[in-house]
Amino acid sequence: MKRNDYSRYREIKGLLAGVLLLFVFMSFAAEGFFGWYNLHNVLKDLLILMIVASGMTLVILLGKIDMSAGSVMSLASIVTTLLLSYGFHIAFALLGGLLAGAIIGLLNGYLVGVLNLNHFVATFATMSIAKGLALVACNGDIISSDSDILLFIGTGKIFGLFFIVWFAAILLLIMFFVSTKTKFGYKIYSIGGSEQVARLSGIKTSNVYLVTYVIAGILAALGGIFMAGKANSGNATIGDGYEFSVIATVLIGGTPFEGGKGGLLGTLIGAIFLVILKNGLSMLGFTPAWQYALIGLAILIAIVADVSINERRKAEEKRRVKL
Amino acid sequence: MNDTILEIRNISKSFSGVPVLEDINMSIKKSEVHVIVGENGAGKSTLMKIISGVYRKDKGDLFFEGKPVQINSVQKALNVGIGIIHQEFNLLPHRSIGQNIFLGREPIKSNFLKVIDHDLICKKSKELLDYLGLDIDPRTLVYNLGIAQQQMVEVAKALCFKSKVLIMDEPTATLTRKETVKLFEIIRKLKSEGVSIIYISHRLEEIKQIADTLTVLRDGRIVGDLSIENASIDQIIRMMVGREIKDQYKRQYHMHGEEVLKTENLGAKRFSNVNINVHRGEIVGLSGLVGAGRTEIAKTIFGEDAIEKGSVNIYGKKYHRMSTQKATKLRIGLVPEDRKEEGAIMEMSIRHNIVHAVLPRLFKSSVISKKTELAVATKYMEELGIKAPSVNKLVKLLSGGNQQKVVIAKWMCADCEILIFDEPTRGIDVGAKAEIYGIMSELVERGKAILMISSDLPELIGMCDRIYTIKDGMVTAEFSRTEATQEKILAACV
Amino acid sequence: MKRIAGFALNYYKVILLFAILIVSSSVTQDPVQNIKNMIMIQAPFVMIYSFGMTLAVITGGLDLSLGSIAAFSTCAAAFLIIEDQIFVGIAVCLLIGAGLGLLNGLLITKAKVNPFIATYGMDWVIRGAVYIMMGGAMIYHFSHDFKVIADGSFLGISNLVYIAFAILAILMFVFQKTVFGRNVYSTGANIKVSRLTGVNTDMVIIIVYMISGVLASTSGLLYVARLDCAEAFLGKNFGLQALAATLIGGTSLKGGKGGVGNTVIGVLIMVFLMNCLNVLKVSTLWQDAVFGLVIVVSALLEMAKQRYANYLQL
Amino acid sequence: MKKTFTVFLVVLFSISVLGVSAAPYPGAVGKKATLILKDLTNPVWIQAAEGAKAAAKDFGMQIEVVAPIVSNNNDEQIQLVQQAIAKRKDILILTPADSKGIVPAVTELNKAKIPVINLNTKINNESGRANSETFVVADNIMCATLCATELARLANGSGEAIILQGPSGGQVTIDLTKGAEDTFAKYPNIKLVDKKEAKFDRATGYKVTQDMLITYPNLKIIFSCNDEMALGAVKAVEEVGKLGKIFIGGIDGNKDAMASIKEGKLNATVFKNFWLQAYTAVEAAAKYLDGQKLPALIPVDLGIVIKSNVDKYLAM
Repeated sequence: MKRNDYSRYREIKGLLAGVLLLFVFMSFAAEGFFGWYNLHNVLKDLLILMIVASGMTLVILLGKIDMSAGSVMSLASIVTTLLLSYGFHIAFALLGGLLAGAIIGLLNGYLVGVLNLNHFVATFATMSIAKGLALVACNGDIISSDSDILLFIGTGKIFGLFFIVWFAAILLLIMFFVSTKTKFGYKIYSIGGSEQVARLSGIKTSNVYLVTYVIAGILAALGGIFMAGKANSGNATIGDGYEFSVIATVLIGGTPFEGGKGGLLGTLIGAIFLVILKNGLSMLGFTPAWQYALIGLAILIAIVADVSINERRKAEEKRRVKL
Repeated sequence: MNDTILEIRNISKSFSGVPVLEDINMSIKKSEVHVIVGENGAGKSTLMKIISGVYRKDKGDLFFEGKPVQINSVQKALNVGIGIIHQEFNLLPHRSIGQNIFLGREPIKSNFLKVIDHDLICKKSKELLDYLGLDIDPRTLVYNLGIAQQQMVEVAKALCFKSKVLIMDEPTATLTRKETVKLFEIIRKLKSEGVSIIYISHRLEEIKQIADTLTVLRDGRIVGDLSIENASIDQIIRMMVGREIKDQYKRQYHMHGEEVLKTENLGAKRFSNVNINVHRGEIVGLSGLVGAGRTEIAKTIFGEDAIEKGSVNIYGKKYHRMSTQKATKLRIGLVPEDRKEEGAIMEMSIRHNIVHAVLPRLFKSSVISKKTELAVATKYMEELGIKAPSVNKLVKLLSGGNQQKVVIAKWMCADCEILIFDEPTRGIDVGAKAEIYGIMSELVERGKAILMISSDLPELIGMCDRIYTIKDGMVTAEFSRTEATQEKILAACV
Repeated sequence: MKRIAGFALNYYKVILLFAILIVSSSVTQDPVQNIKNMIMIQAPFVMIYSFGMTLAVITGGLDLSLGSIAAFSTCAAAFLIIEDQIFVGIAVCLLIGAGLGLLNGLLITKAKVNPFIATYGMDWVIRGAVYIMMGGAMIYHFSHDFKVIADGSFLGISNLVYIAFAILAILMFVFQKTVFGRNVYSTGANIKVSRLTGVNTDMVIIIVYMISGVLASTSGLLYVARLDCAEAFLGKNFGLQALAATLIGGTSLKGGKGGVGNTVIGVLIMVFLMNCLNVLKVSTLWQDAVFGLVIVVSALLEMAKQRYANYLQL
Repeated sequence: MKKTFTVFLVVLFSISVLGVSAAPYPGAVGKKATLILKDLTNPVWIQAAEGAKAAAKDFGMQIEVVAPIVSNNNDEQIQLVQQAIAKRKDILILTPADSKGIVPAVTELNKAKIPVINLNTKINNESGRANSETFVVADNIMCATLCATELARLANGSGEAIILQGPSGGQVTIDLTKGAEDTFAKYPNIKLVDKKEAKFDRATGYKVTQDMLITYPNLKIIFSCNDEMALGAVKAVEEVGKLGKIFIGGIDGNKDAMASIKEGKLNATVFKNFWLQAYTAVEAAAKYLDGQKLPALIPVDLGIVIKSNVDKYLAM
């Protein structure tokens, strides 16, 4: 048990150091960065990113990808606010939003897991489909909501902490638990390690794909609902390009495209890295043009450093194997 | 008392209209080791996959302990009591030993959330590993294990099912002799505990040691059941191939020519101070346990791994740095261990693979002439007797032996002077093996130099002029053809 | 019946293309001009940068930085072209394209970064750089000599068509008929085998990304010449469009298969389809959804075709 | 050593005091403001940033101009608002990318007692939770009305019209479309036949216009939601030789568009004078900080640019 945890810690050690360094740097360099108000808000944005990224992590652990995450966010925000504007109860509206995510997830899972379509192609297509459905549903307009509950979901506080913080903390704990301690989580790691091996061990792979994509869809929808809550309105463009940030987060967190190793802990640190970087650069007063260049550069440096550290460790480990 | 545990009746199976198994009848008795032999493509693995629920049969019935059973999934087979160790490794490198052993049927603590009982996994895995005489922490990642240890994990995985019938598909292919002996001990132990074992192997010399009964498959049919006492190896081979193979290793030894390959104090990641040399017209063997550094030496000479110390001398010229491009330019060829991943491009045609290495030399202007290409590919396909309807067939559709011949054809086509063969006959049937030995002999007669790595000692002794033994990344001894015996080589390897 | 199904599967893209064309032609009053627009002007642009994506996909990667490469190289070159140094400008543009492609290639081969993340990161860096460089300015009103590259026509056919087809011919030749092209395919199919056969796979990949960069800047340059304006946000949707065209064309993301020829059909399907939706007066809001459906359907048909081919072979 | 430094400080201080006395709004001097824009990569918004900086210099204020990385992204704008609160700015000038979605962020500003100057796009205050001190108007609906009216006049109040839109679902697109639709509705003989997304960029505007010219051979009016798409449309129309028969209008008033008007290709654009908008907004902020009362609306001159007056605008 201990040994496993230790090795997991080793894998993210470098990144963790980087995150701490970044945090300390920003605290001193960026005016207003180190303060409860800002950090609390950063935490909120971090957790929204993390909710979507935790679904993506599971998918990438399977060795697949979900390009539709951003569009699903937009779709969920539109469906929820649209249902509200039709006078549905908030519970139904939220359920509707989540359902929309689940349906796109199911479609992804079906195309990838059952029909065996290439996962990139399939989810690339559903990305367009979900975005299109969102646009058609809202007729290209922004849907405002006058629901205080939706607003509370996005901005409300309980005991001085945002609702999102409580919610995401519980959700992420569950996700962490499910992915590392339960049979389902083991199945994901197994299939990511080798689909054939998993199948020969009696795991029904298509079911796991279906369920994982549905979970990813629901989590993306949740992210979209929180975004809608923050703005108290639905917008078909809120998730545009978000999937790229999410995928970058997962990769920076040390879960490789091949799947089978890594996990949520790494993703969390990857998310902290990205969010602090974005917030810090913006607080430092860099213009968007410079932020573009610096964020891209930071992603590349993080990944290159990670690759080279891993390569070196791999070589070391090989040398340690008893001959 | 009826002591038949598994009975197979009239099983047939065909893939896309091509029959692979026809009317197989077989019965496995309680606590016996039932060996199945046959050439590659004879249908052994297919039969095993049907029994273990990977494939579905077209026709026929299975009886387990006298009762008819329907096995239509892996899970079902496991529940019935049939376990299998597949030919290819079925382990997840980034998971621990325990997680691998219990893969797909982890014990759970609570039913609702299906929480895995990690401590139980550890405890039970430890017991299994102890039973197998392995002193490793079950929390170790498989990634960190050697090949032999991985094989043992496979065995442990099959054991923990409490299977009544255990299928082993070529379990010793990657094991060294010492480990094989250990495996046999375990098999005997299992047998004494009432487990039946279906054992598939290419290594005929092993069979005598453990088999109780023997079934020979050829072209999807059973050609004979033998009891092991009155079967000779020659007889078995005859039944497998359908013809007599006399003297597999036909070498003629000539005086050899100049020295073309020499390493001077060569050192890299997993070996150091290696000094070996190869002359024209000579086959030099490298023997050693799996993981001793043999493959790494070959890959370093070929430029795939970096040279850390010393040098490689080719045709008398010293090289401190090597790359695969440089090596191919110097007419060195490597027939790697892993045919599917490193030898040939499975998704491309025979033609593309054969001309792959010679392209830049064949088409100096860099423009490919299809006519020339076809002619060259066809020539080598015929010369090596690659059995395929056309040169445009994809390599993945060929049998293992023919795939290996495509890899060799690639280097012959590139007119290599120095060839490195890494386990050239692994997983290849007897007939094709003999053909590959023939090709190698012919190559050295034409004045090429061959460095050969093999775990199959009779093969090494039969083919080589000289043999180096490697242990822990060091050369421990050198034997000439006349000195080499299995005992001496083993002693130097272990 | 089976034969018809087989034929339909083999040529479904062409059939689809004609079906779209017939539908769109039947509703417009000027089908000839419509087809002329699509083939002579709209398709060539998309084709050129989609070729770049296709080549990257053949090596088993992809290039998400196409759009920003196009923007950066053309904006840099525009400073020269506006001063009437047309040839120097064009040369600089293509060189920058090649240079940025080289960076992509180095990241992928030497730093061993996954192509997705390497080109995605580069996309951010380059886009940022071009925003900084332009600082909100645009460069417009180029000389006639420059604009004629994309505006002019010869024998009634737009120069764009000649350029696109010249590029197509060169790429087809290089990738089908030369040793380099063969090595690209074999590297994409199995990089390890290729390296162990003496192919300098790193070099192959680097060169492919350089070609991809050059193609991106070429299409950027043509856009600038046609629309008479160089600006920092050129090509924001190049990457996704090119990827879609490549996938619809049937080049597999696994690498080693497909080719620029397939992408021509992919681009035509995409352009024709969008045009068809426009002339059918379908609301723009539906375009994304229809687009996604077409990708799914073409991928499914591609799979059916593969299975059918396997069935025939066995 | 220490002494010289003190002297230096004193001198410095007196200079700054002198500077202050020259300032028109003494209460605003040294105050910290943030201007949140929709975008800082597009030329027009960069003009706005310059206008704001010029005003800040004139009034002795410190200003920080920020914008989302992904242009027009509401969520990032909310984050920028929160950052401004974290930095304890004295006043915030806000150009919302999403008039409804920004409401919760403005509520937060109200709670933090940071005054808000609303610029360019009106914050939707139907709920009464998003109060701003004033609205510096250069409203998009007004722009669209101006431009569409001019196009209708050129077309003699009849004919088929289309609208080229920015990315679907964006606030700017929604407002401009609304303005144009309402205007055209006033002319019974003008028929709005289609609305098409052309992503705010020239290449797409060009391509979409080509398709539209085929689909609607009798097209008379093209209203474009920005100049870039309008210039793409000009190119497409020019190629089929219909310049002068089809009337094209854009919004923004960038230099290239004005040049095109001067050449007689583009028919109209609305000069939004982003520089002045931002300058006015910062001035309003200065006045507010100086304790002056602000009117609810501060209009900024929007100019319709047509061939007859283009020289005047080009000279600016």
